[in-house]
Amino acid sequence: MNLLSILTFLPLIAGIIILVAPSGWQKQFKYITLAVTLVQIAISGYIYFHFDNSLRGVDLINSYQFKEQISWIRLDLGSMGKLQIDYFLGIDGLSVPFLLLTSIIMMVATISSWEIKTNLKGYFALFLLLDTAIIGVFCALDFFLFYIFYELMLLPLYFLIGMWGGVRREYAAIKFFLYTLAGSVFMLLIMVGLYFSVTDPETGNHTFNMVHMMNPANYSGDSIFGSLAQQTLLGIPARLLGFIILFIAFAIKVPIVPLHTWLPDAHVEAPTPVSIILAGILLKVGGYGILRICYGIFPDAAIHTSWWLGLIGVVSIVYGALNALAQKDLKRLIAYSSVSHMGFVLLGTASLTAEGAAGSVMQMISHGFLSAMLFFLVGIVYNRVHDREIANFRGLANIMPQYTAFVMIAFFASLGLPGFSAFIAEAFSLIGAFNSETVNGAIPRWMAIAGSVGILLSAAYFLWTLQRMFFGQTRLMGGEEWRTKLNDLTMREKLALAPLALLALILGVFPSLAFDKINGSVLELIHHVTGK
Amino acid sequence: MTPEQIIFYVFAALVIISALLAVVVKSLVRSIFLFFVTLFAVAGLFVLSLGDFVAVTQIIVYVGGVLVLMLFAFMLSSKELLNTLELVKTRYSAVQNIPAIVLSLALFFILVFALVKSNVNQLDWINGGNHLSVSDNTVQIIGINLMTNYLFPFEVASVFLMMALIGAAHLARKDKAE
Amino acid sequence: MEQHDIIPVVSLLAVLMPLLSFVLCMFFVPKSISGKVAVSSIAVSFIASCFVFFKIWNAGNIHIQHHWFTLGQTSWDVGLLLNNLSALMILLVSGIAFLVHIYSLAYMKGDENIDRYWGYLSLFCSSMLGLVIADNLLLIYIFWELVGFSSYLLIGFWRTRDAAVQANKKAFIMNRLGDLGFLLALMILYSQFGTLDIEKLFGDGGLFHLSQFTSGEWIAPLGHISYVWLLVCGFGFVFGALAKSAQFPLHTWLPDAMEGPTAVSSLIHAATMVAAGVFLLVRVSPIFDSTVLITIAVIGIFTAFMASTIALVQNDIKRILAYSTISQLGFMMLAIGIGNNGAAIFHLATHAFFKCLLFLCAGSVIHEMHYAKNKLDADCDHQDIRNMGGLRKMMPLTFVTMVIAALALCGIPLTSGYLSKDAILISSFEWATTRSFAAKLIPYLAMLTSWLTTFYIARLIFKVFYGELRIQGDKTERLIHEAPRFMLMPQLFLAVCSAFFLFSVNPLSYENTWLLKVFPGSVALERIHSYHTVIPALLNLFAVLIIYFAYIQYARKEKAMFRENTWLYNFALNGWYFDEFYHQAIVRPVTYVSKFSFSIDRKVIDGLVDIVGKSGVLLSSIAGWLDRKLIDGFVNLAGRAAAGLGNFFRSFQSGRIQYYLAVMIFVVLTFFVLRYFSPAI
Amino acid sequence: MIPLSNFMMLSAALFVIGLYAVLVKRNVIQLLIGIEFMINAALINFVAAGKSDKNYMGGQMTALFTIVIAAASVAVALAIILNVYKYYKSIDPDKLNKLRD
Repeated sequence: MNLLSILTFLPLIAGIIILVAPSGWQKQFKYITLAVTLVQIAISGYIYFHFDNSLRGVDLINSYQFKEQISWIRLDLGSMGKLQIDYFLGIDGLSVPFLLLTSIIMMVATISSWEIKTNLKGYFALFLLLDTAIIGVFCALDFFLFYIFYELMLLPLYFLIGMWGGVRREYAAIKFFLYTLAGSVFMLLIMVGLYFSVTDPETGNHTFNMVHMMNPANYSGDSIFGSLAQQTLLGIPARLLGFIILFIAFAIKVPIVPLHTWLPDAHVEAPTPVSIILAGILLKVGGYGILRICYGIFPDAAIHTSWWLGLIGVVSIVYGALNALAQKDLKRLIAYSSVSHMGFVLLGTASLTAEGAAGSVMQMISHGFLSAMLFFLVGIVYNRVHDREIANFRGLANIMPQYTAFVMIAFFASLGLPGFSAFIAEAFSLIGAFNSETVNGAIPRWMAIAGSVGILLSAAYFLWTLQRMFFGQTRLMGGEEWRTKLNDLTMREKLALAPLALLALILGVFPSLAFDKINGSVLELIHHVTGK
Repeated sequence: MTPEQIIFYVFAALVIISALLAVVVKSLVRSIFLFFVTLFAVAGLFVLSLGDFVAVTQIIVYVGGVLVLMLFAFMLSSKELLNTLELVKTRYSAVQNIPAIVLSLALFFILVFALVKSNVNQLDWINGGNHLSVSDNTVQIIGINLMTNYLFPFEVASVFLMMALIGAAHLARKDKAE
Repeated sequence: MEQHDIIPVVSLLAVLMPLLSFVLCMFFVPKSISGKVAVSSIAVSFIASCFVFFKIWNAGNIHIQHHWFTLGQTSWDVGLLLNNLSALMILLVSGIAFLVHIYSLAYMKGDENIDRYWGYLSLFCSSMLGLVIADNLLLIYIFWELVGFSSYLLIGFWRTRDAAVQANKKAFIMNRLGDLGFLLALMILYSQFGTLDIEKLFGDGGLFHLSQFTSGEWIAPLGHISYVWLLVCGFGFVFGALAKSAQFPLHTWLPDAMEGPTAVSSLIHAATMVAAGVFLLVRVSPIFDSTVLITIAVIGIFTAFMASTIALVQNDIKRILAYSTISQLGFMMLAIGIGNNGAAIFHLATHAFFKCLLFLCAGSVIHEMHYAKNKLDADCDHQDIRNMGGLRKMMPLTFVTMVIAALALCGIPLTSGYLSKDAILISSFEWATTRSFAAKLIPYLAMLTSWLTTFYIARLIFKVFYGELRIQGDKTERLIHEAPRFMLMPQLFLAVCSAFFLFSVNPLSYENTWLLKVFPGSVALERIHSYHTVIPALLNLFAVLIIYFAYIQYARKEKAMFRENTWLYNFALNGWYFDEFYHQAIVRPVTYVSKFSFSIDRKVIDGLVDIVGKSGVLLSSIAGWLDRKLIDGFVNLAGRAAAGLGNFFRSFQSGRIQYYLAVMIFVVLTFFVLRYFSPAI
Repeated sequence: MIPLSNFMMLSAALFVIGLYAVLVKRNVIQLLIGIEFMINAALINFVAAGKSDKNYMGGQMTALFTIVIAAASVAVALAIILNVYKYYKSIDPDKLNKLRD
């Protein structure tokens, strides 16, 4: 049985078991989920270390690894040929790190779910469904299958935020759902357009297979997205329009600045474990989508629009950082800092250089660990005193020393202190962005300089928060009652935080752990897009 | 103008004026007497058009029978009706007089128009030979026809009259049953 | 392993020992023995660096590398580069660190989270040592930020004091600002040469020398961009150095950094970290062209002059020394600016010794004053020199060592300071002879600054050690007594190092110091003999006069020569109002812009989304109303019309027979009319 | 000889007057009088036209029968009117509208 399929559908089976199990076993649900996530870590770890670095993957179909291709839907549509949809899973350098990242974040989220008290059965079933959807998104190579998993992700998240969230949870849940759905609906159109333009070389009928969509040979001459036909839709060349629509669909997930307003609301209202998953993995789906689908299927459009992508990246970095500086709520501050850090991802990808792209993938991985850790830390304070206002706390270091130690590690790691993974990621994204003018002229040099201002601003708001909340004399809004409640970290919390901090440190000191896996695919992607 | 035409015009004028007055006058008694005058004028016209037996029948049956009946009905039915009629003008009449007049005149013009269009005098059976002359003994012809050609209507008429008689008697009896 | 392989391993050992002690002190070792662990580790690394120094000095470079990670096509390596500069620096840093560790044993005794202190101090030492021997610029950048981070931790060590917490945030952000420049310079070099390895770039056969500069273009192996980028790269490195060495635009964090323990200030903010900026500039000096050098010189001299004027009026003993550090670093920048790297490094070395000594003595004085203050529980600032006085009788040894250090600072003959300061001054005069008039101004300004230096250090000495103790409360019994043994030993050792013999046999001429012979001046300065005698003589003559003048002024309290609250006095007291200026010009606008952008985010973008939502709702309600009114409307209308019609006709059947007759006749009539008048029927 | 059209013109006028009476009169008896006028108008036509039919005297024979039936009908009508009067206490045709919807 193919490892990827096991990895994908194990949580689903566990979810069904939980649904079927009598609610008397409520206590055991969280342990079942924990077991599932641990098994997932084992599998993805095995996959990660047995991944052959030399195989490149991006647009060469036979160099994908752990492939599983079964014909799933074969309908004879008479005149329109046969409908061919395959159950096609496979991974390459771009998606393998995300598998490991997802399983680790899921494990941490499970540990943080100890705080959930109400209707556990529903919660853990949705949690595992979400887990399946995310792993599926990263492994799917058939566009139809990808779309199914992509939409499947929304449903559990909507309920998780909507039912277990904070005060304005319905508003946040609806806003999140509609925002993402609006993006993905148009993606459906492009998918169908692509389906009708691409023919599978072996079977001769249309196909959803993404890898076939990547090489121009499979496009039939007069098709809508065919590169020779140069068809135009609404005055814009069809391929460029396709790229833009797909980019918008994934940009909403990244999120880029104009389309980001769902993120602070969704994060502030979501319960801690959900916002860990939301920040840890969901934002990466957007970045991964841009790399795999937008850049893979429409490389020519990618070159034309790289300037705009770079600009959006820079704006996201600076705008996100400025907003974070102005926040009063700690969780909202971290949400905006995620927007700013994801701006580096966009800047790196837009540079179309090896350093830039590898830096952006590294940034996604490191941001995954760090933002999960940050949200977990905010969750710790929130569970104890149900308040996240920065102004209400002062001098926490004296009463919660270990907590402060972890917060300092998290803050300094995410503001890019060398020795942690974020520094390597951000430095190489910027170096790639700066370098791109000599290599392929994708984005101008000033964007790298403007982007580096983001590092300074992130230092500013993180240190300012650290100074206001943690240092100085202890003065708490809740006074004596809060002081008793604000006890230091429990073993469980340390168990969740320690791996994340260690991973951020290890990736920072030995980046080769991640870069060796990514290099092959990144070079292939750059070659595929720019031809260099 | 031959004397015949003069008499005709006199009788015609008499008919029209008495009819109009009978209709226009408010009180019932006056209209009944004017009705009486109209009937006599019509009888005169019958005589003028050689229908002397019909004229006589008219006078006897119509004037004697119908008019008298009406007088009785009038007297039995409405003492107070007489005075109420004078007192109050009914709030609304079924049809305003003006539309009735318009309607009647329109009908009159239509009839006249039809008459003129069909120019009846030149009809062949009118000008044909078979014309009644003054000297013929109309009562004899009527008697013969009555017993030969029109025997069936004659019998039916008698049965009809008997039926009417019973009906009227039944209606007008002092009804104890209801 | 034969001779040649041991040295890198030993130098690696020197770097890693403090790191090991950091990990031990922070997590594993109990509080009580953390001090011993830290001191022993720095001792080991000091011995190792001595060994390395004697092996490397004047004996060729060693450069070993190890693969770190490959990214795209380029593979990034991590390695050690041991040449004269790094050997000297590694010795200097570990030596002073060792002394300060011994000093802190006594100074920080009894602090409740002492283990954290030792941990942070070891982290600083390891990152500083790493910085010094790193072989590629990226590694230097990493250690550069780690040094900034550990100084952040140490400044904010007493984290319950708000001033300390403000100071360390400010220090880190300013350093981070400088690091942006450094990063930009890295990016330029990488995009031009594809590597950041110092040896490959600036080594004798290095890539940098292959690039040509023709007609405003910078043609390099990987690409050619406009010449401006070379300037930008140069200025990037300079900007980084300015932040780290607290030079003119980014110097305001150093005086605030005095919130940290004095031992920390002495090690970090006097000798080592601030020197890192100068070290970096010397490391990448080939990249600077003439304009960049000129700016370095100008910034250096301006900072020196500005800092010395501010130091004149400060009352806090540590702030005076902080500003004096800034001023001396200004001199080093000047030396680099005029191309005499050797003089800069020489001054760096001597300055490290006597400035660290000054801080240690100040630390002892503060230690004793603090002790006295607690005994008298007088609530005066124990660091304010106006409360001190007449300590020479109570703390003789500290007095002697401080005077030696002060003499070295002023550059009086027989001290190491004299040699290094004269080196700089004389070469600046030689440099100025060939330059334009404006450039000639610089050496004279340098001379004026050194006189100011003499005055403020004399003021400090006389105020602290002469006259009588001005602290409130009864001063009857002996309050102040000599500093503890552990504090005195380092002071004495440093006093010895401040003398001339450590550097050159002849106390009066700096030419034949062993240190200078190794560093060739990058710009050939022909030697004008006359300067070598006239300038030192002139300089010292006035210096002695100033000392005497200060003696009258402060020791014997003749008459207050300077009025206190003149405009100039306040201007200097508040550090030329730079702090307020930065706060108004940068901090407030940035926070304002961020609030503004957040309000935009909330109102405009969120507003837009909500408007879309509301308009959706509005549209649906309109559609609902429309649906009700129009479509239903028609249906009801038809119903009502039928009813209306029905009513209308119903009135016909009103039971009035005459009415019926009229209608019948009307119908017959219309039939006849149609029959006759309309041809159709 | 008086042409037939004169007689017809006269009968038309009489018919119209009778019609007017039927439409306007508030009293049922006057209404009957109107009906009688209309019948007489018809008689005039019959007799005037019957003049030219020597053999069968159709015109005059019909006239006779009409007079007879008219008389019978008036008798029945008046009996009805009496009953109506007893019931309605009025013989104004407008009041007699029980048959209204």
